[in-house]
Amino acid sequence: MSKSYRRLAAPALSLVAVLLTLFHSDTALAADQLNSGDTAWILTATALVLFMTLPGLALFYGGLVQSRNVLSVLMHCVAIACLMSVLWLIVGYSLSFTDGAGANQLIGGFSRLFLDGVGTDTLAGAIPENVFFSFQMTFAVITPALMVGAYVERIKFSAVLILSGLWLIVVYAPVTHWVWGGGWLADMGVMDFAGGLVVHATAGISSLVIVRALGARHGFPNDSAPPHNPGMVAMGACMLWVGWFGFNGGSALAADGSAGMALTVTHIAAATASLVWMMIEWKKYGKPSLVGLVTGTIAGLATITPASGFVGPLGALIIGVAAGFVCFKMVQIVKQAWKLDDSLDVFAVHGVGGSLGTLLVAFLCAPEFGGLGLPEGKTMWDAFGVQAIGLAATIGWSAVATYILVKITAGLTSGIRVREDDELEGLDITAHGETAYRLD
Amino acid sequence: MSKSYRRLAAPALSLVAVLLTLFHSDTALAADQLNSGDTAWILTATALVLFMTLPGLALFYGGLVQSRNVLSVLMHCVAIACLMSVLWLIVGYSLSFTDGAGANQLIGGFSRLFLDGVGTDTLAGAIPENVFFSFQMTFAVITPALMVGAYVERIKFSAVLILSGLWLIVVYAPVTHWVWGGGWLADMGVMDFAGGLVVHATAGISSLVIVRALGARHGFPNDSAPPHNPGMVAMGACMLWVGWFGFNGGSALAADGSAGMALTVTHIAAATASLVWMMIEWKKYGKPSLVGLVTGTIAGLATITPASGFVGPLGALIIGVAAGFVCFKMVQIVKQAWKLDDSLDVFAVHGVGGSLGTLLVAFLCAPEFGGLGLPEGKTMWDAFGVQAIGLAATIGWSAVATYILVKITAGLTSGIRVREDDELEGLDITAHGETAYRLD
Amino acid sequence: MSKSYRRLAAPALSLVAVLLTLFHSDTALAADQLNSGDTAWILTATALVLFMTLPGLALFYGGLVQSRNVLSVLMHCVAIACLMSVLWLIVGYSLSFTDGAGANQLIGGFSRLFLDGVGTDTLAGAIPENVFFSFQMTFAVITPALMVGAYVERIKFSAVLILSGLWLIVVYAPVTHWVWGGGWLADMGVMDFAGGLVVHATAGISSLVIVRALGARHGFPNDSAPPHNPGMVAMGACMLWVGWFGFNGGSALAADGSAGMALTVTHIAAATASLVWMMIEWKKYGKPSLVGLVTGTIAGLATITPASGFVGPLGALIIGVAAGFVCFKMVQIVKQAWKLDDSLDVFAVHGVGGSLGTLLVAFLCAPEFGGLGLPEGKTMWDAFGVQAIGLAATIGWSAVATYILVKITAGLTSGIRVREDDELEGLDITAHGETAYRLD
Amino acid sequence: MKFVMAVIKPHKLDAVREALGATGVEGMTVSEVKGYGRQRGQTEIYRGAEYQVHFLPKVKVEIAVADDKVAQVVEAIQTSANTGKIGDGKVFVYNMDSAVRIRTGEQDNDAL
Amino acid sequence: MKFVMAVIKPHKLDAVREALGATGVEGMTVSEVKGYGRQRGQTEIYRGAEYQVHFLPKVKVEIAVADDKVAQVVEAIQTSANTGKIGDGKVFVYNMDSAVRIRTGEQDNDAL
Amino acid sequence: MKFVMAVIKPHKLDAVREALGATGVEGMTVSEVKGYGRQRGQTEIYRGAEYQVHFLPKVKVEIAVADDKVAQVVEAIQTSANTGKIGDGKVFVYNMDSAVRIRTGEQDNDAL
Ligand SMILES: Nc1ncnc2c1ncn2[C@@H]1O[C@H](COP(=O)(O)OP(=O)(O)O)[C@@H](O)[C@H]1O
Ligand SMILES: Nc1ncnc2c1ncn2[C@@H]1O[C@H](COP(=O)(O)OP(=O)(O)O)[C@@H](O)[C@H]1O
Ligand SMILES: Nc1ncnc2c1ncn2[C@@H]1O[C@H](COP(=O)(O)OP(=O)(O)O)[C@@H](O)[C@H]1O
Repeated sequence: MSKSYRRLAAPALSLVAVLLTLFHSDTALAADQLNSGDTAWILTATALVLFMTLPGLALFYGGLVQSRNVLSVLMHCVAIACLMSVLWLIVGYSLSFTDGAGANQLIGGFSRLFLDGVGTDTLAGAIPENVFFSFQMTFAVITPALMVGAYVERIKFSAVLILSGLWLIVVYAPVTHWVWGGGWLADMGVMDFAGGLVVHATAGISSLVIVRALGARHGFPNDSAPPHNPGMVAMGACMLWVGWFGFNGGSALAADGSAGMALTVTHIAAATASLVWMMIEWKKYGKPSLVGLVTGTIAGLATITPASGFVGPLGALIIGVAAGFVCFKMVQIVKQAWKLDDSLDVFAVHGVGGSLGTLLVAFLCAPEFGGLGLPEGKTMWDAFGVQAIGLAATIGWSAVATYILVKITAGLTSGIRVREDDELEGLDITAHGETAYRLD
Repeated sequence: MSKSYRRLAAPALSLVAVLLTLFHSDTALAADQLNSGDTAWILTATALVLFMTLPGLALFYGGLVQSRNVLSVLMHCVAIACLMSVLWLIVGYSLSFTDGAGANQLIGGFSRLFLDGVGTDTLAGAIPENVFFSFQMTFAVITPALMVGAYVERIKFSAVLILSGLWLIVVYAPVTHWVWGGGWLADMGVMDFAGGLVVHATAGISSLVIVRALGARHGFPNDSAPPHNPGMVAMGACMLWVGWFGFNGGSALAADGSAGMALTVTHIAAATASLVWMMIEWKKYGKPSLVGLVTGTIAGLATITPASGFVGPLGALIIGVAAGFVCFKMVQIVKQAWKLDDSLDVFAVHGVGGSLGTLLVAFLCAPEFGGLGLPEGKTMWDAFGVQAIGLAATIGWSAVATYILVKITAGLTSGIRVREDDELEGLDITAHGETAYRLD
Repeated sequence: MSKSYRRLAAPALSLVAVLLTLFHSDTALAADQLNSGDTAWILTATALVLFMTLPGLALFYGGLVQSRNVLSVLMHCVAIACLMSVLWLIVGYSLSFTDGAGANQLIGGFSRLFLDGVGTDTLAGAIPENVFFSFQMTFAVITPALMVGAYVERIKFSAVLILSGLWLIVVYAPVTHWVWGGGWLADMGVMDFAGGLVVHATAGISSLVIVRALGARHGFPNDSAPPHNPGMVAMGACMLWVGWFGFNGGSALAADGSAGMALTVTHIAAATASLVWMMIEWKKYGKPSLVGLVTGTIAGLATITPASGFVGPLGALIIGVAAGFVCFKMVQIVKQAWKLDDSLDVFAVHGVGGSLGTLLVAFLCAPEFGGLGLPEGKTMWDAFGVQAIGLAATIGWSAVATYILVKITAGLTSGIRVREDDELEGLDITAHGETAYRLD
Repeated sequence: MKFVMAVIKPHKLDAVREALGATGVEGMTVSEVKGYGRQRGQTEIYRGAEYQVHFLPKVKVEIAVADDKVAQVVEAIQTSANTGKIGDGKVFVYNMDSAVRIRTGEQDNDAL
Repeated sequence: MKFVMAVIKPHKLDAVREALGATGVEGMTVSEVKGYGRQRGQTEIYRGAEYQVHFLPKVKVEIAVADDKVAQVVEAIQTSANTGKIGDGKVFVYNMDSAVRIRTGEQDNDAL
Repeated sequence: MKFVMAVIKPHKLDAVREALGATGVEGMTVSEVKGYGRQRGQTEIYRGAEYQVHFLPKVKVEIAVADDKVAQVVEAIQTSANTGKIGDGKVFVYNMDSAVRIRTGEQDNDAL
């Protein structure tokens, strides 16, 4: 492991660092020796998180749109996965996780472009750095892919690629650096175990900005079409759930009780939020729906994400309940009060969920709520202050930067929206020349 | 790890204990130290077993019903997964795996309600207790979900939830305690590596009881509708197969040759039973079907489950052949002779398979059959006696308790069956307000 | 671990041996002690590779055919998986990986029939031999399954079973022994990390031979039907991608930086080739398609396979670009110039990809290209020579042997092709008596 | 010859087929359709948004019959498809000029 | 009574339904069909192979109407389904002998 | 004008389309249907239970033609869809009152 990286490691992986020192003292980290068990788990977690996007998220989103756009949604997700991976190798990882020297509070440096200097024996803590790189890459893949849900059924494919690519570098990499890469939020001790800020808040708020610029789908809100394939939605949600074990459990960067607790609380929050969403629908509409149930699942998962390494089972139950109620409400507010066609509710589920969890963790990590405890000398309100600052900064930067990136993209693609004809005929055939179902 | 738990551990995890002492002496268990490799594997196995239910089993069952009920089946599986998880946290785990003091032969105690007292550094053997908890939770999720196959296409959703919840506590938790949690069957040395009794026999026999109370679907048996989507069935079966590596392989609670052998025999039994089922169909009906092939897979998997840590490859071949023949026959007997609409053959495949494996392991674990051997001084017939007692007790308790629980559920839901109109129109729209396929 | 096996291990697992000594010296291999972390990863990798076939490949292929043949394709894949597993246990593993005594340059021996002599404590390096057996079994499953893509929509099911079974023993086992089992190519130091020769070249060239004997589908090439379900294709491709982490990453047989690098370069090559394929289509046809994008993915994955343990990220980018261009071109040549109905492009994607990677690795493994280096004293051109010999031998043997096996199979099944009527009506109903979609 | 076209509830198809069989009808052609009528469509709610689904699933049955059988056929359909609830469907009858059996070339009544 | 059958572009269905509603039509039956006409089918390219897809997705609307309403109905369809682009579809009108409402047994115009 | 409706075997659609093209027919509308006739349905066996599937997949082709072309069109279908095996299907012909091309408003024979 290069010296610059090691120097960075302690503050950089803030959450990890905290955890490691607090709960992880039983594994030999100090010596910077490879732990094959930890490595095995993070290799697995990498596969699990990739599985979340491919095909989990793709199916989850694909089932929610109309049948004439399902392939375009899958295409968005897969193409984003490919492009983000390559960009992550070229520059994203380096900007996120290396020392940015003078600018280090804000952004990393260029020492790891193309994974330069990383051999098979370069370590990042107790795991190979290439494993850490790949694990983080899967996060960089899913975050822009989450935003697909905001702009489906009407955006140009070229705009998807350009906007996502720019966004990775201008929004995702800096925020990652702030929180996990040794930047200013890490220095303040912000808690974000697996990406409430880095992943869900950035994607959620950016989605709203994109939707405002893009406009609503034809027929919104009165004549929108219902999901074309709720079973596909549920299948995707199940895969997201399973993959999330790697997302949150893997963020411990070790195969130990900390990973186990992250996995446990993740599961409990997901289960609880699902049940809450189901009960709300049952009470309010008379029938609990499958799409509602699994939307609750995703809300629970997004909300527990920042908190997953800090809270206990009781905290997970509370977060699950909060996620169910708050996200359910927000879905309606965005569509009905704000009249924004955030088509698959990226903001209401991911943005709001991730933000909620980011704030709640300040309290729920306290032992009083069964949490794993705050660093010595810190009160809940101290922690809450830091979390709020982190959230405000993340939202602010994501919104402003995305606004500008959308303008740039619109310039490059002569407008990010497809022609109305093409929208009506469907993007599958007009943008990709394909037909989804020939079942006869 | 709390003292009470540790005291319990040896007899409790009977199979594990046996195995560990017999075959596992090379890893440092005695010292109760975290093994990160073992932990990595059980974290992974937890994800794999969750994947079996979500979406594996859901798709397997969903494809077998009519298109107007497919969402209701997915809904059953997902909602059960959520509810069982929460109940497992609240009370199920504690009842199953803690010391029940005076009642310990029959049921565990309350010391682990809400995972009380389990921190990130609490161990269960060489893995964190929270990992053990989560791994076992995925078993508690899939077992009631298996029973979905018995009552699809005609049951009230509220009845599904209530019945499953009660069943977890009244049937699953006690039997788990008897066999794996230090209860009377563990004391007798019953062999059930991964749940032939605990999972498959309980679910299988309970299914029959539910079916008798619920009645057959409209049109059964002459006008039943064929599976609406055999490809979905096969996809689900494949996921079950892959996930079963975690189910059986994970039940070794270690990443070692015992896990490896469990995985190997699991795979061989599944492959063999599939081929047998295929050949029977080919011979009997002239055509081997995909649904038949993968039903054979599941039969093989269920049958090897109790035996997977005790037999060798030869035993797996024998079990595979037996599973194929016996379960095939039972499918016909249940439907044609008994005229019971156990709609997706839960009893014939899981109940019979799990029971068969439970009995066969008494012989096949002997070195003569390539097995890993019985404890010293025990003969095959000794072992068989214990297995038979275990099976009888499991069946007896499951049947009686389920009978009563169905009555209670019927009382609470004013009858567990939907109105005939709703059955004919389909549960997707009538119970959940959704339509599965809008492909045009 | 038995002595004969250990003697074999060094030359046998040539690539592994090389890697282990070069990069893996930090884990205690010498002592032949179980490493639970490595074991955890290979157990996981085994599940991942099985997942590639079941259901990954099955869905990938199933979506590409017409709806009246989709079940037959799933049936082929599942039944092959079952049959190969049993044959692997009986004889395939032994022929591939044991010492063949006098014939050892060409083929292994019989000492491991039915896994004879392998207990739970028998090791293969740092992992249990049963884990190594199972991991390799999943390779033996997917390789004949790859060939399904060549003969879909017109072959007899009985011919599929017989041909695949014979092929495993006559083609796959020997080539595996040559390359990974201590045979003559291993002795020459051929580089094939995860199966460019063993898996992709053998399957690719054999596919062409089968297609020539079988003939084209009715209507080829002018009236072929487009893929019936591109979304299913993409879902399968995503699963293949995720599973490939186990395929290539697991081939390190350890959870370390070598596995991490294999996973990393695998991912980068896949992403790059996908983007290249997409851009070619976009330029050439005006629209980038989902089926094209994910075909690029598979091309990238197949091409990096032999190289994955030897090259660095830069090499992966180069391989990705080469895979995209070359495989795209070959798809057209096979169909348009050679007029061969290799229906799902097994040769052009797997055969050509695997061969390309096998040759490129000779150069790209050099440190100049960011690779991990050649053994001391070897030049790129030395290496290239060996790779070329390995490729020629593999192609030659696969072609000749498959040619003969097809003849034998045709004799046994009175012709391997179904009646034209049955082809037109579709194999789902005529061969398996099933209907794929009843969605109303 | 007449051509009878009926729109019925999907789960009544089996009953109609059997009733027609009883009248001696040996052939029919069936398709999935969506119906709009007095029976209002359903409202589906996904994630809090209401979707008005105007069309309901129905099945269309088409039967070519000899003139003398029309009354009987219509009667059979009407009886067997009846549930007494709104949305039961309609039976329409047209005149048909000619019919051919593709396999044999038989014409008109012989072709049915 | 007449029977009107129209083949239209799928995304025009809502417009047609509303236009028909305005003329007082209370029922119709709709199905997915594939159309072949002057509007040539599309070419789809998969893995470099071109597939000529001859048929395009269309929607068929069937409406039984009383004689005096036919002109109005045809007019409504023609106006609402019109995009001015090739492939807009056709309206066909036939004579219908009789109609029955299955639920009530009402006949002919009463049954529509 | 006449309206020709044919029920054929699915894999004969391409042949019929080409044969019709040769007669100068420029448009048609096609849909998936399920047929019941002398060709008995198939039995599918799942897990040992037999399912009697009464209906077989067929394709319905609808063509509006000018009167003078009817014979030719029927002939073309009958020849091209013929396999000589049971289940080949039927051709039905009705009278049509009028036709309109939605795009242009052209009427009757001009609309076909
Ligand atoms: N005028 C019509 N033309 C064609 N089809 C009609 C017409 N009116 C009704 N239908 C069909 O009949 C079905 C049932 O009609 P509806 O008015 O809902 O109930 P009912 O059959 O009880 O009168 C509709 O869904 C539609 O498919
Ligand atoms: N002669 C015909 N008989 C039946 N349907 C027809 C006929 N001609 C056209 N159609 C239907 O009308 C649709 C539109 O016709 P087309 O010639 O493509 O364009 P336009 O409607 O602008 O004339 C076709 O796709 C087909 O479904
Ligand atoms: N009286 C009928 N009315 C409508 N469709 C019919 C009728 N008789 C047959 N058909 C259609 O024609 C198809 C073929 O008829 P069938 O009796 O099976 O064989 P064949 O065409 O050789 O006489 C049937 O599947 C059905 O779709």
